[in-house]
Amino acid sequence: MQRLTCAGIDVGSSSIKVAIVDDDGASAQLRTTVVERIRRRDPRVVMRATVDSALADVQLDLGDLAYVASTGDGDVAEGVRTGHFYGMTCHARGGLFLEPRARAVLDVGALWARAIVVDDRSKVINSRMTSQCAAGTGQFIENIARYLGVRLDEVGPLSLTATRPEPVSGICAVLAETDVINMVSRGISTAEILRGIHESVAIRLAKLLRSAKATSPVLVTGGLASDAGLLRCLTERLNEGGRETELVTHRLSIHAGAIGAALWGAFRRRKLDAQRAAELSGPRPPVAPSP
Amino acid sequence: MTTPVRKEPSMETQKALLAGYFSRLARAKEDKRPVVYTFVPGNLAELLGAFDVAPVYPEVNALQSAMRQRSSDFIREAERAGHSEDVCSYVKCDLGMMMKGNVGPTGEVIPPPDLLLLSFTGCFTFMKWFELLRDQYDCEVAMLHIPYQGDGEITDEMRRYVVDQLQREVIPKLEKVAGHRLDLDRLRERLARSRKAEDDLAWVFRAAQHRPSPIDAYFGGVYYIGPIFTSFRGTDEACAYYAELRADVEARLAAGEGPTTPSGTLSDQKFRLVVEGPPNWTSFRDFWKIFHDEGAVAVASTYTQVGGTYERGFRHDPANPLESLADYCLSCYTNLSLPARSKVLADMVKEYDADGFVVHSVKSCNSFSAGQLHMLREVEKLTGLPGGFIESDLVDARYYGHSNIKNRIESYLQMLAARRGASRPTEVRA
Amino acid sequence: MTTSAAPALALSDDLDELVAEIEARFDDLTLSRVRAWKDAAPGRLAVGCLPVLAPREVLWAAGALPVFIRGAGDRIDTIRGDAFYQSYICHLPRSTLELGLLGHLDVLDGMIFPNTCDVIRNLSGVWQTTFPQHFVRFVDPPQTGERATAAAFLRADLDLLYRDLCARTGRAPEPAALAEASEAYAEAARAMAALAAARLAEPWNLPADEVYQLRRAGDAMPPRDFAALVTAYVTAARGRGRRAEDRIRVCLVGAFCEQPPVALLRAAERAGCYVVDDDLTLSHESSPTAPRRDGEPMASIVHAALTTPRACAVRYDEHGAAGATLVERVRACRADGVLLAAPSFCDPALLDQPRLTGALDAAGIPHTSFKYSESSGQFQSIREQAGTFADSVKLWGTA
Amino acid sequence: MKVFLGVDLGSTTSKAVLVDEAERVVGRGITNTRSNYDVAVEVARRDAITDARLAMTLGLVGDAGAAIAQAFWVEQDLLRLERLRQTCRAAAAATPGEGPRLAPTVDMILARLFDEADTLFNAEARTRGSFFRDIVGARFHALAEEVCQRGAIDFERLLGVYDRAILEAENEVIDASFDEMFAAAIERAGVEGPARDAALAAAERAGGEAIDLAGFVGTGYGRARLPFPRDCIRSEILCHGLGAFTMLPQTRTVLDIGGQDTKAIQVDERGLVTSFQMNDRCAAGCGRYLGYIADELSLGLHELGPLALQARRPSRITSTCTVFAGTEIRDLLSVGEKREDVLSGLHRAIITRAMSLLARSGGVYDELTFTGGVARNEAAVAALRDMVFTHYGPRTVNVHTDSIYTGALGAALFAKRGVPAEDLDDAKKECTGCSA
Ligand SMILES: Nc1ncnc2c1ncn2[C@@H]1O[C@H](COP(=O)(O)OP(=O)(O)O)[C@@H](O)[C@H]1O
Ligand SMILES: Nc1ncnc2c1ncn2[C@@H]1O[C@H](COP(=O)(O)OP(=O)(O)O)[C@@H](O)[C@H]1O
Ligand code: SF4
Ligand code: SF4
Ligand code: SF4
Repeated sequence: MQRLTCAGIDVGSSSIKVAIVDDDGASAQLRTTVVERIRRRDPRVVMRATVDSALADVQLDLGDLAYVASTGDGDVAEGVRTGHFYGMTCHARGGLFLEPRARAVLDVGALWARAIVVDDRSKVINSRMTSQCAAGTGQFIENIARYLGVRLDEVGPLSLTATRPEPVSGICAVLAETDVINMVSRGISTAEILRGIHESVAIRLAKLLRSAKATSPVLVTGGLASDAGLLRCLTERLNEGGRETELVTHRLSIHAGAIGAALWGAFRRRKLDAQRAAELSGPRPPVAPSP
Repeated sequence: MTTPVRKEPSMETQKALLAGYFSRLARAKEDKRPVVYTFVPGNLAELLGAFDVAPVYPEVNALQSAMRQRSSDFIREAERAGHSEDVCSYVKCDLGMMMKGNVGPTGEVIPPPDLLLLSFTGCFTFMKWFELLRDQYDCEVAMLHIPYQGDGEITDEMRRYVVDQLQREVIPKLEKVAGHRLDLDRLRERLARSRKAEDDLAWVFRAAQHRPSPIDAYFGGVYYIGPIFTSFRGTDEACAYYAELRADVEARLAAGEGPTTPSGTLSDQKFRLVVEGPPNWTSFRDFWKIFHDEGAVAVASTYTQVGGTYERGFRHDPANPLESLADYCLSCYTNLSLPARSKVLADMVKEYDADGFVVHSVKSCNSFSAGQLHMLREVEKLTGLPGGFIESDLVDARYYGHSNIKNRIESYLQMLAARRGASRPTEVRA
Repeated sequence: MTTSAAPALALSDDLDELVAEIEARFDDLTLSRVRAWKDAAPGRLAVGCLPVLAPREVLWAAGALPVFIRGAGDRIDTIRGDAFYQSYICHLPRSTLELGLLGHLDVLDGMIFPNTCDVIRNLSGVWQTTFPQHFVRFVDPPQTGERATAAAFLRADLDLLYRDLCARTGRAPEPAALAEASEAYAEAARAMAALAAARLAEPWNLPADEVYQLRRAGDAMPPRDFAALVTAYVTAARGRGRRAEDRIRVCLVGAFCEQPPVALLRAAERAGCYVVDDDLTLSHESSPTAPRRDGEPMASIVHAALTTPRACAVRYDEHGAAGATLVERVRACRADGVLLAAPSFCDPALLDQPRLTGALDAAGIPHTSFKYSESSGQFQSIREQAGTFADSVKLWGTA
Repeated sequence: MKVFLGVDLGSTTSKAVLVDEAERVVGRGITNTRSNYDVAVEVARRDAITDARLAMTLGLVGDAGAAIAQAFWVEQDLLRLERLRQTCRAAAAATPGEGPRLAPTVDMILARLFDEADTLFNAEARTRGSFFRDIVGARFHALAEEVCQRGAIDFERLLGVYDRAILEAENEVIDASFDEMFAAAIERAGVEGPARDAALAAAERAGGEAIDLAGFVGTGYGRARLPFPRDCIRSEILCHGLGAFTMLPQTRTVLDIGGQDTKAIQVDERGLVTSFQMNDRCAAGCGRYLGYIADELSLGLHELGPLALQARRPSRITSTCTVFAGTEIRDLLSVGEKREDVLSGLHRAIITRAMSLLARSGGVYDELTFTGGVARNEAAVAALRDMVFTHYGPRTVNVHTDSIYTGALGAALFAKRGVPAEDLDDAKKECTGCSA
């Protein structure tokens, strides 16, 4: 089948991810991935810059792409995108692309966490999303890291060195800060505090997975997939009481959404082309998906 | 303030009764006794007794599981099966227990039902609960609709309606599973025994009018009501237990002693409280201790009225067996309208000369909780006393926040003390 | 008799004007139109009815306009109403009280509380003490199905209600008025059936938010006026000539005592769904031809109440058929899937969900479920969920 | 002078109030509770005593008093700034790899801060309720930004140094002699000649009178952790009720919005609490919410209110969660909503929650007194006035200039009225944090 080059743009609440793939219908190849934090800038501008930087990587122009699919807060990608797919659809697809054995995807981003149960065709079977409370997601960990003066990429490794986690009672992502500051003054090490925070987030995530009836193995995607400390706590939580759940992650986990979007873009492109071909002989098919 | 914990004869008896109940239940199939699941409020113990069927009370299983710290597992199991975090934890605890093999609180298996007797008294969730159970067990269901006293009274129509349902729906279905006809005389005998035990229980509750109160009508009260709210009503065992209980209380009263609590005898009673709402079962002792540590004793409670308003004067009447059962169902506390419930509370505050009242609101139970904040204000108006408000849950440990409840209770009692101090200037400090 | 007069409602046949009229009625939280109706003739009463089963024919026959109260959605800030309820109780009673405390329900002469659940049951007591000027009545329609005992009980209750209301409006409690009221509601129900059929055929012309607001407009309208409005809308909307989009067809199911905000319906449709069937405004959904029994109108009304046409979470599922009924409905409206929505903290609706999803699973019907509150202003997660659901049905087909 | 101490250990600020035997307020102290509770209490307590002594002294000074008072507090802050210089140096040195590059920059910034001391720590900052940390932090931030734009120093790194250093610098009780500081203050204020002599003499006379701490009571969010005996702890509800009632005797309803909790309290005509409701464990609707938003918008806390008051069409903020609200405002701003409109919406959102709590506690009676840190925010006060009027009709809404001290005042009054002397002796033996 013809090879299509497609891009996926995942507009998150803290960062924008762009992936470009080559897809020949039977298999796909990742050409490049780029991530850029928004940091209080205009997301549209960041989006455009991220797309341009990805295109520069592969030396292509926007016009060379067969389909540009947005996901997440897709409105930001208006003017660039061809169509839109929803977050969980994309994380499922991207997740399975990265780890074909996965039967559930846990996407933990800055504000939301989603547990997505998938089948081997990356179809979403069931899903659960956190509600209106940030006490179990990236922003929470980020805040705490800021108070502790720890860089994000140090958070995971530090937490892994902790021996006695310090329980965090204030579950609120904002108020936990007071607890944390108080712990600092009581001389508790940064590592132990972080471990305590990870424990409390892991409890919430484990609950989310349970309520979605997630099956093993679980692939973690989104920004927090690179937080080894959290992953360890979550693994322990999930395997409490002898339940065997394998938790896996991937170097490119944060890009799962963008990769998934790009892959679905290719799929849709083929479908539309087929319809267009049929159009010559048959009646008009329905219009493109409306995001 | 306290002396070491002492065990009284009635406590042992109560424990033995309960243990005996669960082991008899486990043998029900061998003994060829049909098993009937039903609920505590509006339970027809005498009628079931007259048929010699084995009753199962899912709420009792739930609370017993909670006191043994097993409810969290069960609730998690039910949530895993798709039940929402938001709904009544009694239901989830029971369903979870069923999913895990229906092993009861004593470790014995609870047999499946031959009949679900849905006496739909004072709680809408009961109905949903039995819909779920029926899907699982596929057995006969008898539905007894007890009209709510929404407009504040029991009308003749209501009573007639309930009696009609007993005659046309409940009794025929019981006859079918039991394989024999109802013996009205046996029912009457049982009702007469109920009445005797009810007299003793009501006396015990009324003893709290003394100072110091010889009983705790909330935390202690839930033990007292155990037998009479369940399968023992109408039995000789229950009569014996209540006579013994009364003797114990008489002895404490004579000695000027307060109630026995897990943290010792509470004779130095600084606050006399009336309590509205069910207790928390997962941290029952810790919960009790908060009150105990502040020298607070419950002199009356509404929870001890959910399975019969004996302290308020209701008695079974052997002369009119079916009408009496109907009145019993219609008059249970949670079947009362909100203004009527407020009045019960206010009356209790006055009759027991309480210093204040505390509303314990549980997340699970809409029947109790929806409107409790309004009741709080109403009772404040009726009594001129401020009320305290605390929240947790029945059997879901996640919703019991010890320090939060402690903080609120302490603040509330300090507030009572400050008010008292203001009228008696020398005692500013509680 | 005033109630049987031909509709006085002047209706445009222009869709935009009709929609504006519908929205204005939906937004009429102060019930100004009810007041106008009452003022138009002496002796008229208006009585608020909480969900779900209110004896509307009985009210109407007595000369009282039933006004369905379903909370205030996200249209007012709930401030004092919140004082009555803990965080773990659904939102509906709060905003209902808020409406009362703001004086928006002053035009009502009374309130009827049907036994819907413990929250509404207890709300009746709150109402009695908070609004002593209202005539407050609790009605407890038996959940036991149609038994002679149940019918006799309900009959006695409704007879009493009818007599009491007539005493207030000064009418004679005639059976003929009951028959006429039943006929008026049957007419409204026929119009509703036509509305449902039209939406089933062309959901792109009858968007969920409009259809919903139309039905809510009917919450405070005389039945024949409502029928006329529905009929006018259906005709106008069908002529809209929109093109069908690539969306999936869904049934929106829940208890729907507390209503989702309109924005939620929009979010769901924008996320790639057409809502072809829903049970949002349950009380309007009685069958178009109420079964008559031996020509005696009150007996018919009682019979209809005990054999409710539509299964819902707040009615006892006597035959254990809730799941099967839902599956049939989904098939009948050729829906691709089901969105199960329930108000947060609603015991009846939430306890039903596992039973319903079990049946859908067994029938191979895709579904997704979420909770909402009438006042929620954030639809991110609902959009995500409905969108993902639509995506997966689109990409993978129905099974 | 016999005095009674009330300490309110709040989640964000610790307040101390001293009253004399006539129940007059003679001293106030406040600090932020960012770090160590014990230190916070100790700092607040010392500040209150210093304040009392200063007031006593200045009462004898005459005209030059105001200038000396201002200079006095600047002197006090300078001591802490010196500590900060040391901790900053240490923190810079400890930064892996970058130490040598960071140290000169940090030194340079601190030197600038010393230069600006008189304007930084002026009276206005104090009355606005800004703390050392906030004042210095904001300025450090600004200076760091300046420096980083020019050079190759990493902004985040530089701030990291400050964040670590301030924690330590704040966590120390700085011991300074009143007399020395007073002398320095006279110097700084430029008071000379006879005025100078009079001031010195006053200090000597005032110094002669001992400040005798005759009782104390602690309260507040962190009261369980106060190093006080149980008898000397009162629920913050009671203290806020009594404090508000004492400041404004017509008070019947108290709304307190602090950093981590909101309380609605009803008091009777004797100042006794009749009912209360509390909200905690969630930052939505509390002072911390505003703090978070201020951070998000890179504004100072005190700038929020005035800005919000300029709004014409308040935005509708739907997020209940603080963190989500943070993103929501970013979204709203990015679609072109005005900053003041968004802020106004946020303030309304907070007050809406408070209104629910008030309703739950029994309503709003005349008069309503608004206390706690958020009462310093003009926009919050305006929103409250507005909503109280809408829902309850005309009601007087009070905000006392000392409202942040309400809880501590209540506690001091309880100390004065409640704890008999013999108990206090016992208490003193157990109590380490508070022996005067
Ligand atoms: N190395 C890391 N270690 C820990 N957390 C990280 C790391 N990198 C990113 N994160 C977290 O991931 C979140 C962003 O994840 P992402 O999936 O991009 O979210 P969104 O899509 O909502 O923007 C940030 O909140 C950040 O806290
Ligand atoms: N100058 C100010 N302007 C506006 N808001 C302020 C000011 N000072 C403090 N606040 C607000 O007050 C809150 C702290 O209130 P406070 O009553 O001291 O809390 P607590 O008693 O919990 O420590 C802060 O979170 C902040 O939002
Ligand atoms: S607890 Fe904290 S994180 Fe959760 S909703 Fe409240 S403010 Fe947000
Ligand atoms: S809602 Fe209340 S009465 Fe009903 S089952 Fe649950 S706990 Fe029992
Ligand atoms: S939404 Fe549910 S819980 Fe609330 S009143 Fe309606 S049926 Fe009852």
